Amino acid sequence: MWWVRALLWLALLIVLLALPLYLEAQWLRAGEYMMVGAVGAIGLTLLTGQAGQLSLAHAFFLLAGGTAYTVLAGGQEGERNLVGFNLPPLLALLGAVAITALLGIAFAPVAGRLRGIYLGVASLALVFLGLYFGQAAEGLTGGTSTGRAPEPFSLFGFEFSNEGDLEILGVPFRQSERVWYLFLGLLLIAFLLALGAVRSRVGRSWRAVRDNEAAAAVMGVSVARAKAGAFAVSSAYAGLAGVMTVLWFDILKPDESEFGTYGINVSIAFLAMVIIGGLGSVPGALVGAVVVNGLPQVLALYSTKLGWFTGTGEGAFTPVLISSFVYGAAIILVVLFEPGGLAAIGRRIAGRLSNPARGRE
Amino acid sequence: MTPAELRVENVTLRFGGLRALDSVSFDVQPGSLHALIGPNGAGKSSCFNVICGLYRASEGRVFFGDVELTRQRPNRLARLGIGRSFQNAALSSHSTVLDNVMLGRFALTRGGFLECGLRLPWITRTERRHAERAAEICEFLGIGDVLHTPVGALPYGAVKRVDIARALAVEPALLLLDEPAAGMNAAETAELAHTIHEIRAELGISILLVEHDMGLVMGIADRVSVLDFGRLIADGTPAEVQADPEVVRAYLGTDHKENA
Amino acid sequence: GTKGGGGDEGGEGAGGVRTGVGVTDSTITLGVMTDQTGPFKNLSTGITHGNELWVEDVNAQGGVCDREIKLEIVDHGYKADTAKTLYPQLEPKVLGMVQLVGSPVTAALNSDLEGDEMTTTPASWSSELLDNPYLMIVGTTYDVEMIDGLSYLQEQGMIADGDTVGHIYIDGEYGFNGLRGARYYAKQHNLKLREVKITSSDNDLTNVVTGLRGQGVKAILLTTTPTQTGSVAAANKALGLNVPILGNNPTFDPLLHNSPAAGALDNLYVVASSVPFSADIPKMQEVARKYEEAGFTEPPNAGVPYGYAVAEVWGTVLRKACDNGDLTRSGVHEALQQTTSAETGDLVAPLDFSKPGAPATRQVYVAQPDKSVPGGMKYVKELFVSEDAKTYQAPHEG
Amino acid sequence: MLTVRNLHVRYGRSVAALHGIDLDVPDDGVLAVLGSNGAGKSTLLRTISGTLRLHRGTVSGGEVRYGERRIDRLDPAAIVGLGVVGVPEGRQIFARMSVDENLRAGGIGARSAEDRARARERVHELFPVLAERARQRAGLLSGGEQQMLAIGRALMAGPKLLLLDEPSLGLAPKIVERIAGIIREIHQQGTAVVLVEQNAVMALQVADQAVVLETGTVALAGSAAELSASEEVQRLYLGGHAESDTAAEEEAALARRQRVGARGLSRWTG
Amino acid sequence: METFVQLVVNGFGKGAVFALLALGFVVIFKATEVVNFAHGSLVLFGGYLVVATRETLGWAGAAVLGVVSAGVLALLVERLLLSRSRLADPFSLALLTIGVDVIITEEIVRRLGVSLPFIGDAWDAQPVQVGGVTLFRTHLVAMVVATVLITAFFIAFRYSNWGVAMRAQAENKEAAALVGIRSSRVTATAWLVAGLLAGVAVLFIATQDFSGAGLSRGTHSIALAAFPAAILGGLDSTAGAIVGGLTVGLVDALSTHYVSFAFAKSAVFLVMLVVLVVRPSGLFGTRESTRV
Ligand SMILES: Nc1ncnc2c1ncn2[C@@H]1O[C@H](COP(=O)(O)OP(=O)(O)OP(=O)(O)O)[C@@H](O)[C@H]1O
Ligand SMILES: Nc1ncnc2c1ncn2[C@@H]1O[C@H](COP(=O)(O)OP(=O)(O)OP(=O)(O)O)[C@@H](O)[C@H]1O
Ligand SMILES: [Mg+2]
Ligand SMILES: [Mg+2]
Repeated sequence: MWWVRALLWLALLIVLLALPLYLEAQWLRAGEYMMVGAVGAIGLTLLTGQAGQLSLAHAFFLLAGGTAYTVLAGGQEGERNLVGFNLPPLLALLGAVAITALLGIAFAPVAGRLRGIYLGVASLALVFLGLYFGQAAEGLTGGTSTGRAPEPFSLFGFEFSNEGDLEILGVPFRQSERVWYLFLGLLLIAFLLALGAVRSRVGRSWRAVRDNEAAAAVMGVSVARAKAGAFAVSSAYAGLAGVMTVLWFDILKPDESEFGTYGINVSIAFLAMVIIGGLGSVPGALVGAVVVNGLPQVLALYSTKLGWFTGTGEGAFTPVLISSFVYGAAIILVVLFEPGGLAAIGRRIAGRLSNPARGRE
Repeated sequence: MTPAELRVENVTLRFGGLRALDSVSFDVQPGSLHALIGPNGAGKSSCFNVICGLYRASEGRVFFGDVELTRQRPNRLARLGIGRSFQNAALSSHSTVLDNVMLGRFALTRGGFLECGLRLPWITRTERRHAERAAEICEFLGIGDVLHTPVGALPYGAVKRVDIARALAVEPALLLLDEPAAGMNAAETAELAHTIHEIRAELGISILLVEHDMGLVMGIADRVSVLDFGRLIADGTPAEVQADPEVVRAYLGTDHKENA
Repeated sequence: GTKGGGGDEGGEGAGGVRTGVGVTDSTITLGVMTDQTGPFKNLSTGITHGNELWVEDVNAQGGVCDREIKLEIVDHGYKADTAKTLYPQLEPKVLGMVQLVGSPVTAALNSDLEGDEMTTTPASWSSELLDNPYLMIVGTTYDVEMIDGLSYLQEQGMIADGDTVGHIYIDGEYGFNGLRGARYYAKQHNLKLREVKITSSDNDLTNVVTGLRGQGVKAILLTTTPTQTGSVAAANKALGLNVPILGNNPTFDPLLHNSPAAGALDNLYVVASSVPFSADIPKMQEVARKYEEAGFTEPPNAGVPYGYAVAEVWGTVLRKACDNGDLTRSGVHEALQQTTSAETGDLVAPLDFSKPGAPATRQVYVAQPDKSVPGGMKYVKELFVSEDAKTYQAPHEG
Repeated sequence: MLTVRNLHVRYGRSVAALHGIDLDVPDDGVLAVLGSNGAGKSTLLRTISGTLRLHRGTVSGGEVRYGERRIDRLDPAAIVGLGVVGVPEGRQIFARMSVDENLRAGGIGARSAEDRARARERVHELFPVLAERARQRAGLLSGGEQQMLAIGRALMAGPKLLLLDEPSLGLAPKIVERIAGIIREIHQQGTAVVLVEQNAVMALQVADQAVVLETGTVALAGSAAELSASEEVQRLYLGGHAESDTAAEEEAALARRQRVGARGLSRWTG
Repeated sequence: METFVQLVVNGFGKGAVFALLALGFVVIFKATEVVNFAHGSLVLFGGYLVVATRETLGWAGAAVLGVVSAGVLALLVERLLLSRSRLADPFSLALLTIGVDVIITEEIVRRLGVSLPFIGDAWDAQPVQVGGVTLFRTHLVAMVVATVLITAFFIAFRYSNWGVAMRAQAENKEAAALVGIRSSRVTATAWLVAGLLAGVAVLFIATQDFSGAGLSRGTHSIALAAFPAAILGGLDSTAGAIVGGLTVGLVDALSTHYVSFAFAKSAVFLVMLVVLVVRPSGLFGTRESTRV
């Protein structure tokens, strides 16, 4: 019954394609933010779920990717000593992905020596280094004081911004609508690539290394290379998510403290997405991203719309606070009742649809 | 692949003060079924680990044909045509049987993240072909009906067979089996003996076997090497070895006739 | 059908005034994007209450342009991502924003604000922001505060040309802008400036002060959070350094009087262009009385008069726009640039918004902590401008 | 006296591993449990020792009693407290702890420090290698040494009923003999034993009673001698061991072919 | 020189508190292999109760109450949540603690409102001068308390079965159950103890001398800053907690002055990274080693 599943995916895709015609800009923004999360989460689920390497460095690669894009696509600004290469945005995006992949490989020798939580905390070091360089390397990032505006993305002359008039079915296509399609495209590519890799020898080598390095080696897998490969792929995903982040914010602004757009909280949020979705599951990562990145946004939008939690003043239950509670509770509930993550539920449903579970995991 | 000769030459392996292997030498003739036996802790698995490059020999060398194995990285082994099963199975328990066995095909296939991710036509084609072969191997070992079951849910005996299937999936010229019959009853052991026979007969490969089930060893081995405390104490045909008083003392024990 | 189809492009409203987004015949809606959950909730809450008090007052007097003023308040919890999605929801409802808290938030929304011609008052006084003509900074900027403050110290004989002084600043828009002022003054007066960059989340500055003591500083300048100010003051005393400490407006919070650092605040001088809650001026006393009557539970801070003053300025601008017959966003922007003297009853120095890129005022007060007065600070010097501040050129000026 | 009545056990929702097992092990008895892979032998021991829950298994019917106490609802530690101690399948030593610490952990359930010291002495006597390697990381021991450690660890608690799940797994013939001796000895000192074994020769030698499990039910039961003589046990569990007995082997191979309908394996031609 | 001495003194003083925090991580990790991300919220909770009750109970009474309640809360978290998901791996459980952490922290920060209460009344901001060096009383008391507690733990781990039982059941629940270890009791005790330690730690953290700030979200972040301390020493080592804590304190103090404040945090992590590259399980941690 594979075609049932294929039809469901297709239906989802069509809905996603049609949404910009119906949703207001703020909802599109929220959706785009979920897509940013999804791309990053797919990367992390490959690294942590498939290859068994716990990483809290995701936020660092996000910053690296965002910075790389901004620098590659941006212009030289003498007055502020900003470095820029004026590359076409597509090239800059690919460059950013490549650069973050290389950074991932550079960290791989360290990562290769460490295991479990030791690797997790060690990778946290990158986030702090990122914080430091974001502040120190003002020529690249623009510094924490003002940040730096990224070149809007454009493809063959078509700008993903408010430039030019475009109207489809009576709906003016402005930045929010255009960026939606850009992100959807990027997510689709990221998703399919990951799915393909997981089901092939590459994914198999990652899982082998995760479960038993010696056995993996004897079967012909170079453990160091497989680990480095997973790190590179995962950082490339994070780098792409970083590019999307700066495009979404319309600004690259390094954080002022370790809690921010590229801080530990973000690394932890990615981890939460991956676990909520089910470690190692690529579709699960999508669901995780919707929950973690989407929930606060949607809750905030809804509550102001419906006039919930309008308390001001001290000790009020604001939407931001409520969404933190829901986020926390979601994590607890998933681990309590479905340690395999939401993907396990999905798999059970799918299992009922089509009998023999396909060899995956 | 015509099997080459495996030569273990004066291999010594030290762990701190402990000599797990003490200047051990023996040859595995092409196409033969060679058993390596000895008491617990004698160094049999360690010897396998040296051959596979998982342990670095402190002294001595191991050759497979012209290739010096002791200078190879472990992941080269599969490409040289050496497959191995493990004493503790060492499988991915969450993954399915087929997925575990397909790992054995790793060295026989190509393609990195992008090629596999894009599912280029040639990737899918080879993937399918290799999956068919993996299924065939599983079928041969009697685990064809659990291809899509996670290994963790299988009983011990089936798990051991998955491990052997994975080793066979490498398409080895030399197969190293570490206690394949452990945890099997007499009938299952006999079945396994037959399977091993068949593997050698039909594939024409060499097999090096570590096993404590003397019925199995003496029944099918062409030649037997005996280790004790890391030293080689006997090397010969099953009959010779069984008669060796040193081997009886160190390994078989007095009433082995009935017991074995 | 799709969401497309006829946006209201504005038009002629009641009283012959052109209107647009956020304005109906009976109401004018202004936005507040604030932090009620995150690290800046103290100050933000004060500002919001100040805004609310003014709205009550003005509506009691019949509103502006025959319309009632309404506030649309949303909390972003100091999270730029939340703010970024909330903004498009808020944007179609409001004429402008009387409050926008958080420098990462302001940065993330900067281009949207410019694109939507949304006149906005950020709760930030960095002159770096002035390159966006739609940002209305009520009060002087951090750099100017520092220059005025340093000249006060020198005038009082606490520092002299050629001295070494330390400046502890938070990395980011706020700290860096203060540092800009300190650097300028140091250059004019040959001071040796020891710069220490810190992050907003690290509060224990004992080691920093230990270091400054080793370098023999004669004064410590701060562009920090109130908590960090407390740490510096405490360490200044504990380590026996005992030099004057100069901080600008956001460095002080009356809560410091309840902290262990309370006994070490006597060396602290605060420069600001808006008055402390305790200020002895009629308008402030009126606001303070109203604050009490409104029954807010939070202890008041300098955010309250500031929030009130900002709203007052908005009142001035809106009335001008009304007089011009144009209550659209561009009308408001135009009115803002025509505002050469916004009066706030001395809650804030008189303001002049007609020179884009330049601070609206360069006058400051100097105050010192005093536990006995409400608001926790008392004046030591009335509004003044130093010579150096007059000649200083802000980054986007001219 | 251990009594098992009409025991049903499931794993998760779908796998029924035991359906209706009945067993008795007297306080001075040794019961051998035979059966092929997946018959439910380990499941039986897990149920008695209370560790079933750790495998997501549940008792869906019947009961297990030790003496007067019903123990199928007790937690494992309480069961150990009653003197029922198990050696799990596949060793499960504490790999990261030293050999000595493993034994110490085994002694936690012991009554007194004296008992503990005596037990340790005895374990060292039985398995000298454990004394030699006292400080070594247990995970680095050879497979057989780990098995010895697992048995030694259980003995540290001074059991009254010992549950052994394939103790001879991976042990050299000489050691298997020794284990058989140990079981006899333990038994003589008044400890009852439930012995799950693939090595039927050894198991039937030391046991006085025996059962054969097949797919979750008791297929055969009786005294060890009776079972040794039964044809089916001969064929399936004792048969293939004689070196020359290729007939049994052939038969088994034939059975396999019929079972899986497999062809042989041909060479891979790429 | 004077500056250097003062910095070292400051560093060790803070290090003592980091060691206490690190010990909290170590106890739970030893017993369950779970990294407790909720430690920061336990710290906050203990502190909050001190603040909430000191008007009525007096400082000492409130302090005792705070410490005990933090312990009880930890115990509840273990009993009500973690023990119910026994089949989840340590990894997922660590994530579960993140969920717990978010909820407790947000609620307490909400309750604190705009106040930033300090709670080291008995010793805070009363420095002692010795020669040219300022000794902060908070640091001194913390050092004494940390030394006493950590020594006690060291002895308990070494000479009682508690330590063995902990590690055994952390490594293999089934095998531990089979030797009669009540793993639920061991884990519950570990959590209780970790909670108590968190409660003690906050008495030093929410002070002018240590963190420069009262009870607030920042208090919570500081508990996170003890992470590198625990890792650097080795997550399952008591001695590691001390060495890790002191190292973090010292590196932080020295790099603040000699490199830059902004770099200090990175410096702590860099030192940790270097240690890990050389010793992948921290200075005193048990090495992972497996064989086939
Ligand atoms: N990585 C290691 N570190 C330390 N000692 C080791 C290591 N690997 C093996 N040993 C020791 O070397 C000796 C030989 O072990 P090995 O596993 O080779 O024995 P074996 O012959 O396979 O025994 P068995 O039949 O019980 O599996 C044992 O005493 C073991 O403790
Ligand atoms: N954790 C588990 N989850 C699901 N099914 C299980 C689990 N453990 C065992 N089973 C199933 O229960 C049945 C009985 O298994 P059990 O392990 O008791 O067999 P056994 O007789 O001990 O076999 P072996 O000789 O291979 O050890 C088998 O079909 C097995 O697949
Ligand atoms: Mg072995
Ligand atoms: Mg079993």
